Amino acid sequence: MLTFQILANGLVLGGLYACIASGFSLVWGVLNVINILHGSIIVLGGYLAFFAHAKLGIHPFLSILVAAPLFYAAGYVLQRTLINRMIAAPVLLTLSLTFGLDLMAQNGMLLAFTADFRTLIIEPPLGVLALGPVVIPIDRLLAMLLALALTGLLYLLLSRSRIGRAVVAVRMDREAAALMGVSVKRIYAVTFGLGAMMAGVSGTLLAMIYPISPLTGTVYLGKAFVVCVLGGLGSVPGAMVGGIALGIVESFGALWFGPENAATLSFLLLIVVLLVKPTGLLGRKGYE
Amino acid sequence: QDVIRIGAPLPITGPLSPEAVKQQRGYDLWAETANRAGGVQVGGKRMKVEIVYVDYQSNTPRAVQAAEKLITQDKVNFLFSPFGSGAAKAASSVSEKYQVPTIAATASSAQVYDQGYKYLFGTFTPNDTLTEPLSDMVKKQAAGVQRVAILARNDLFPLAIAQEMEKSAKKRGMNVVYFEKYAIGTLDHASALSQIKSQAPHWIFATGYTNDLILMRKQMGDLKIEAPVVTMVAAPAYQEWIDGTGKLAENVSSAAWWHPAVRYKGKDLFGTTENYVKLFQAKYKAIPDYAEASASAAGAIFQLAIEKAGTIDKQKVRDALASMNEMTFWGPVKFGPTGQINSLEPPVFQIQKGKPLVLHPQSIRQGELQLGIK
Amino acid sequence: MTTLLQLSGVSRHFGGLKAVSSLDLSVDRGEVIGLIGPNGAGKTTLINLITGVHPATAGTVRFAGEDVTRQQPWQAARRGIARTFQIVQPFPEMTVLENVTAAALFAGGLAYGERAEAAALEHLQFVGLADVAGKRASTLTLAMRKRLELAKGLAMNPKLLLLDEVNAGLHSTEIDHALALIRAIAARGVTILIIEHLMKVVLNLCSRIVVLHHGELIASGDPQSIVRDPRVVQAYLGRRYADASH
Amino acid sequence: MPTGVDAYWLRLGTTMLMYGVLAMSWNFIGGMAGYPSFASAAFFGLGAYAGAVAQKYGLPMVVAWSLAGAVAALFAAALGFALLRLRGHYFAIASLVVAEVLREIVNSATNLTGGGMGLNIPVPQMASIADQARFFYYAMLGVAVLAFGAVLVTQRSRLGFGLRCIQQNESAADMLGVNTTLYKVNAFILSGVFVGVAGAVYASWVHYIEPPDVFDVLYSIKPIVMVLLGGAGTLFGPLIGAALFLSLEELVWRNYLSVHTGVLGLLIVLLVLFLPKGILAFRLRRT
Amino acid sequence: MLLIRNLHAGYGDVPVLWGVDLKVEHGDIACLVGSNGAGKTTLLRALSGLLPPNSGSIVFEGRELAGAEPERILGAGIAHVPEGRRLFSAMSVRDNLLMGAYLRRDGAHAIGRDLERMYGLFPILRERQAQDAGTLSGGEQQMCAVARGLMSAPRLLVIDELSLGLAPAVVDQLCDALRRLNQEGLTLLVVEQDVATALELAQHAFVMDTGRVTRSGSSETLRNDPAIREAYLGAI
Ligand SMILES: Nc1ncnc2c1ncn2[C@@H]1O[C@H](COP(=O)(O)OP(=O)(O)OP(=O)(O)O)[C@@H](O)[C@H]1O
Ligand SMILES: Nc1ncnc2c1ncn2[C@@H]1O[C@H](COP(=O)(O)OP(=O)(O)OP(=O)(O)O)[C@@H](O)[C@H]1O
Ligand SMILES: [Mg+2]
Ligand SMILES: [Mg+2]
Repeated sequence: MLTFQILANGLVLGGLYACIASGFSLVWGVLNVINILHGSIIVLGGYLAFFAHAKLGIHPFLSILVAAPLFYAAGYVLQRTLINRMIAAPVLLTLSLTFGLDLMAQNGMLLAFTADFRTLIIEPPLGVLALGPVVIPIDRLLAMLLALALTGLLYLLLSRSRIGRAVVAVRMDREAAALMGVSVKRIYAVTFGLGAMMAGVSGTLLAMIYPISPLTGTVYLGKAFVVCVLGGLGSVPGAMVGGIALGIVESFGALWFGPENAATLSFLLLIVVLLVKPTGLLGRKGYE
Repeated sequence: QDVIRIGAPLPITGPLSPEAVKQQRGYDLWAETANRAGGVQVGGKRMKVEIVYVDYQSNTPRAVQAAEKLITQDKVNFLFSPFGSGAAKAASSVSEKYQVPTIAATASSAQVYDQGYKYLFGTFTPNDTLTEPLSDMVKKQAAGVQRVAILARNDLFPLAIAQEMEKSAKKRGMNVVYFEKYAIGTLDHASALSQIKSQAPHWIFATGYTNDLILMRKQMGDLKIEAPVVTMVAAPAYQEWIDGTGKLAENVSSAAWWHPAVRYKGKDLFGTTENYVKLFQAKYKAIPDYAEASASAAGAIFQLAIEKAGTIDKQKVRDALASMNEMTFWGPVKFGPTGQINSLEPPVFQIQKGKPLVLHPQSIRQGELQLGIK
Repeated sequence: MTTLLQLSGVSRHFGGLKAVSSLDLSVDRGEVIGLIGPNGAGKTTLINLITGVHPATAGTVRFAGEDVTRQQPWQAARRGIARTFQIVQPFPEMTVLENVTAAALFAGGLAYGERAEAAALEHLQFVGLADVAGKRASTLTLAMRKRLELAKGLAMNPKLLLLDEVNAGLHSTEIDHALALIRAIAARGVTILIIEHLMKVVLNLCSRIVVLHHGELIASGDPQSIVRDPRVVQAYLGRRYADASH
Repeated sequence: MPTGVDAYWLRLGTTMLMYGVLAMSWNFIGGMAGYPSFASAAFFGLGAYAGAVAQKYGLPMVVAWSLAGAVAALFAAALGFALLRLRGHYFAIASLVVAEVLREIVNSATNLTGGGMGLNIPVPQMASIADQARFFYYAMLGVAVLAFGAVLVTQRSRLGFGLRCIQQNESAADMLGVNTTLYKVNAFILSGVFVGVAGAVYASWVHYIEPPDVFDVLYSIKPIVMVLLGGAGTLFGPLIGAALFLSLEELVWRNYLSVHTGVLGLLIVLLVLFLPKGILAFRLRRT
Repeated sequence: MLLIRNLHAGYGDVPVLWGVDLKVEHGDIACLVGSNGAGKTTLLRALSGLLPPNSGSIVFEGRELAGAEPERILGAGIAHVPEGRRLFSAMSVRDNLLMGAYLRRDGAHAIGRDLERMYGLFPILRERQAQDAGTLSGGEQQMCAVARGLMSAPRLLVIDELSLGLAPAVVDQLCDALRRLNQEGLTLLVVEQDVATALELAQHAFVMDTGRVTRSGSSETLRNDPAIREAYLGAI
C-alpha cells in the first residue's frame, strides 16, 4: 500500500518538476542560453500569485491568466534589450550574463519583499482525493495537471506550428534560418518569452504548495538542471519524462535509502543515464 | 573616543538571510534604546554605541574573514558572533586570536564552547535543555506515548536537536521507530511522511527552518497524518510559521530558549520582559521571537559588563562577563566555565487557538499540554 | 604487388538502411583507385568504416595484414591511414599552418617544435596554400579548405590516403593543377583511394575504378570499360555519357 | 612583500591566490580543451576533506596536502574516463552534479568527516598570528606558482596543442591521430590536482570545514567567470580575472551592505556586455 | 530585374569586393564564374543580406535592397542556396523543405504541392524525408539545399556552387529542371565551377576576378573566348 502512495507522491512531484523544467529546457536547447535567472522568475511568479491573493483575493489559478502574458512580455523584452546583444556568444558568456542578472534579481527581491517566507493559504482548502488508502492533495494534483497541460501545449506549439519549426531552425543554424526569412532576433525573443512564461506560470502554481522567499529560486533551478539533462536538452517531452522520472526516483529513493539520500540518488541516476545514453532520455544529437 | 563600536557579521544575503534580519532587528533595538538613554555609562562618562554590520553571504569562511576585517580594519571594541553554531565556532578563533570579547547570540552546541577559549560567551543553553523538559512533560501527561518518529534537516543545529531528542526519548523508555534526515533544499516530504504514517507513531518530532516546517506541516495535513504529540523545532516560535500554516499550527508543540510570554524583572536597560516586548512592538509592529530577543540580550549583556567594568578595556570587560550574575529581561545570566550560559530554563510552548502558550517552566505556565493535532 | 587494404564482407546499416552491404574490396600498394557511384551510394560511409569512425556492422577490414576492424580513428591515423573530409573539418580558429602542423605532429610522428612546423609549411607550399599559412582557417574559401584537407592528409605521412571529393569546387584549369599534385603524391609511393564526381579527375588518375550503388559493388575495372558499362551509365553517369558512348 | 602587511590583506591575498589556482586549473579543461567543466567544487571539496582527514589522523600538514592532490588527481582520472565521453552541456551538468554527490557522501560519512557538524583541523603551532597568516599566504602562493608552471609547460607542449585541436573540432582531431580520450583525461587531471591541493591548504588555513562550504557550487562558477573576465585561453587571463573579480567583489562587499550582490551582478552584466572577450582583449585592442 | 552597382564588401577590415557591377534581366539564367577566392560567395552573401555591404547599391525590381535584413530580401523574392548547404542538421528533410517555405503566405495547399514537386525533382529526398538532414550523404544534402531554396517560390534564385558533390547524372537532371523552371518564369543566378556546364546552362555569364566583375557577355561569346578557355576550361 505504501508503494502506491509513494508512487502517487512521485507522479505528482514529477509533474511539478516537469513544469519547472520545460521553459528552462526550451531556452537552453534553442537559444543555447543556460538561464540562471529561471529560478528567480519562478519565485517572481510566486510573489505575483501571493500578492494577487493577499491583496485582491484572486485565486492562483486565475492569476495564471495574468501571469502568462505578463511574464511572456517581460521575457520578450529582456531578451530583445539585453540578451540578444550576446546572441552568438559562447554558452559560458551568456551563463555569466544571466548569472549576473540573477544576482541582481535576488538582491532586488530581497529588498522589495524581505527574506520572510510568505505562504499562500487557500480558504477553504481544496482537500484531498482519496483513492482507497492512497491520498493525493488536490492542490498538487491540479497544479500538476495544469503544468502537464501547459507543457503539452508548448510541445504542440513547437512541433506543429510554423513558428515552432523556426525556433528549431534557429537553434540549428542561425544564418541559414535568416536565409529562410526567419527574423532571428524575434524568434530568440519569442523563445525567451515562452521560457519566462512557463517559469512565471509554474511559479504561480507552486505558490499554492511551497512557501515563497527570494532565495528559493536556487532550489528550483537545481531541479530544472537535472530534469532537463535527464530528459534531453531542448526536448519538451524530454522535460516531461525527465521530471516524472526524477519525481519517482526521489520518492522511492527517500523510502528505500532515507530522505537525505534521495537527492544524491537522483544525481547518480542522472550520471548513469548519461553514461548509457549521452544525450539524455529523449534528447537528440545536435543539441549539445 | 566616545563611541563603543561592536562588530556584527551577519548573513545578510544567501540562504540564511532571514536570520540576519532578525539578528539585526535585535541588535538595532538595543543600540537605539541605549543611545536614546544617552549611551552606556563607562566610568564617569556616557558613550554612544555603534554597531558595524558586515555581510558574510551565509558563507562560513567569509564570516571568519568578516570577523577579522571588523577587528583589524574597523577596529571594533567587541564582537557579536556570526549566526549559528558552525559560523560562531569558526569565527571564535579570530576573536580569541585578537582577544576581543565576543557574544554568540545564536550558538547552542556545546562544541562551540569546548575549545578552551576565554573570550567567547553565549546566550543559548545546550541543546538538551530544549528536549529534556518537553520529554518529561510528555512522559508525565501522555503516558500512552511510546512510538517516536524523528525527521531532521541534515544541517548543524536541526540535526543536533534531533539527536538530543532521540537520547531524551530513549532515556525515558520510548521507542524511536523512525529517525531520518532530509537534505537541505528538499522540495517534498511526502515519501518520508508516508513512511512515518505507516509506522503509526505517537510522537512526531521534526526539525528544520521555517520553510521546511511549513511545507512539512502542510504535507502532513494532506496525507492525513495524525499523532497525539507533534513537536517542531524551531519554526513554531516564529509568527511566520504560525501564519504560514494557519489552522494546521494548532496543538503543535515546540521549545525555545526564550518566549515573549516569560516574565523576568531585569537590571538591564530593558527592565522587564513586558517592557522589552512593548518596545519591540512599537518599533517593528511584531512580537519578538527568541532569536531577536537573544540579539538584544547580547547587547544588553555587553552593556552590563561594560558598566560594571567601568571601562571598555577588552580584558576588563571579558572579566566582567566571566563573573556576571545578573537578572535580565532574557532571564538570569550567568556564564559557565566554558562561556556558555547555564542559568536559563528554556520554555516549552504549544500553539493553541493560533497563539503560543507557555507550558513550562512552572512559574510562567499559561496552559496545559493538549494532545492530538487537527 | 602486395595487398595494402583488404575489405571482406563489410556492411554498415543505419537503422533499416543498408548504406554498405557485404562489400569485398582489396587495394594494392601503390595503386590509385577511384571510387564512384550515385549520391548516397555509400562511398563516404565506406571511408568512415576504414578509418574507424563508424564500426562495421559485419565483416572485417585488414590493413597491411592487420585486422583493424575495431580501431579508433586516431589509431587509424597513426597506422598510416589518412583521409580528407567531404564536408571539410578544419580547426577554424587556428591558422592554416597550425592546422597542418597538428597533422604532422599527431599522425606524422614528428616531435613538437619547429621541425613539425617546417614540414607543415612544405606541405602547404606543395598544395599552394603557403601564402595563406598565417590566416585563420575559417576565412578560407571552400576550395581552399579542401586543399587544406589535402595538406593535412599529406602531413600525416600516410601509407594510404583516402580523398573524399577534394577537388569539388575547382574549375577545370585548377583541376589540372590538382591532378598534377595528386600524381606527385602517388609517385612518392602513397596508395590513394579517391572519391570524386568529376569524371575528369578519376579518368585521368586512376588505374582502376570501382562503382558503388546502393551499398554494393556493381562494377570494377579500368576507366575505359567503366564509362562504357551500361549499368554505370544508367545508374551514375547519365545522358551525356550515354550519348558519348554511342 | 607581505611582511608588516596587516592580517586582513594577507587573508585577501591568500584568497586571491586560491581563486587564481582555481581559475588557472579550469583553463586546462575549459579553456584549452573546451569542455565546460563545473567540477572545480568537487575537486576543491575532495581535496579539503582529504587533507583534513589525513591531518586528523596525524599526518604532517604538507604530506596531507600532497595526499590531497593525489586523491584529486586519481578521482579526476576515474571521473574523466567516465564523463568526458559526454559532449558540451551534458558534460557540464554531469560535472556539476559530481560535487553534489560528493557533498552528500561526505555529509553521511559522519565517522570520517564529522558530517554536517563540520570538521576541525588542528591549528599549526606557530609563533604568532602574523606568522601563521604569512605561512598560508606563501603556501597558497606555492600552489599558484606550481599551477602557473603547469599552464606554461602545457601550453607549449604537444598536450596543449592537442587540446586546442580538440577544442576546435574533436572529431577532426581524432582523425589526425590525437588520442582524444587520453588528452582530455590528462587535461581533467591537471584541472583537478592543483585545486585539490588548494582545497587542502584552504582547510588547514581556515581550520574548520563543513560540506556545504567546501562543495559550494560557487567554487565551480566563480573561476569560470574569472577566466572569462580575464580572457579565456590566455596565459595571464585567469590570474588577472581572479584578481579583478575578487577586488570588485571585495569593494562592493565593503561599500554596499545590502545591495552588494546586486551591484556585483550589475558589474558582471556590464563586463560581459562590453568586454565579452575579457579584459586582456581590451588591452590588446588599444595597443 | 537585378542591378548591382559599385558594390563594396568585406570581412572586418579585409575588403573582398572592390566595386562589383552586375545586371540580371528578367527570365534570364545568368552564371558567375571565377577563380578560387575571387569573391563570388562574398557577392552572393552581400546580395542576400548575410553580409551587410560597405557601399554600393543593389536594386531588385526597382527596390533598393543594399543593407536590408535577409528576411526582407527573401520577402522581395530573392532566395539564396548558400555554399556549404547549411541544412538544419537535426531536422528532418521534410521540415528543412518546409522551412524554405517559411515566409510564404499562400496556404498549406500550395506549399504541399510544391513539396511534391521537389520530391518529383529529387526522388531520393522523398525516400529520405523523415531522416535528419545532417545524416544525408553529401550529394543528397546538396539536393535538399537546392530544393529548400526553391520552396520559397522565389522570383530570383541564387545558387552557390550548383553542382558541388552531385553525381553527373544528377547534374544533368538538375540543369534540365532549372531550365524548365526558368521557362516557367524563374530567374536564376548561378555560381558554378564547372565552367563548361555553367556556360551550357546559362544565357549570360559574368567572370569575377579579385573582387570585380572583369568580363561579361553571352555564354556563346565567352565560350569562344580563348582567354576564358585557357583560364577556366583547361585541358580537356
Ligand atoms: N548517420 C546516418 N544515419 C542514417 N543514415 C545515414 C547516416 N549516414 C549516412 N546515411 C545514409 O547512408 C547513405 C550513404 O551515405 P554516404 O554518405 O556514404 O553516401 P556517398 O556515397 O558518400 O554519397 P555522396 O556522393 O552524395 O557524398 C545515404 O543515403 C545517407 O543518407
Ligand atoms: N569569414 C571570412 N573572414 C575573412 N575573410 C574571408 C572570410 N570568408 C572569405 N574570406 C576571404 O574572402 C575572399 C573571397 O572569398 P569567397 O568565398 O567570396 O570566394 P569565392 O569566389 O566564393 O571562392 P570559391 O570559388 O573558392 O568558393 C577570400 O580571399 C577569402 O579568404
Ligand atoms: Mg560522400
Ligand atoms: Mg565560394
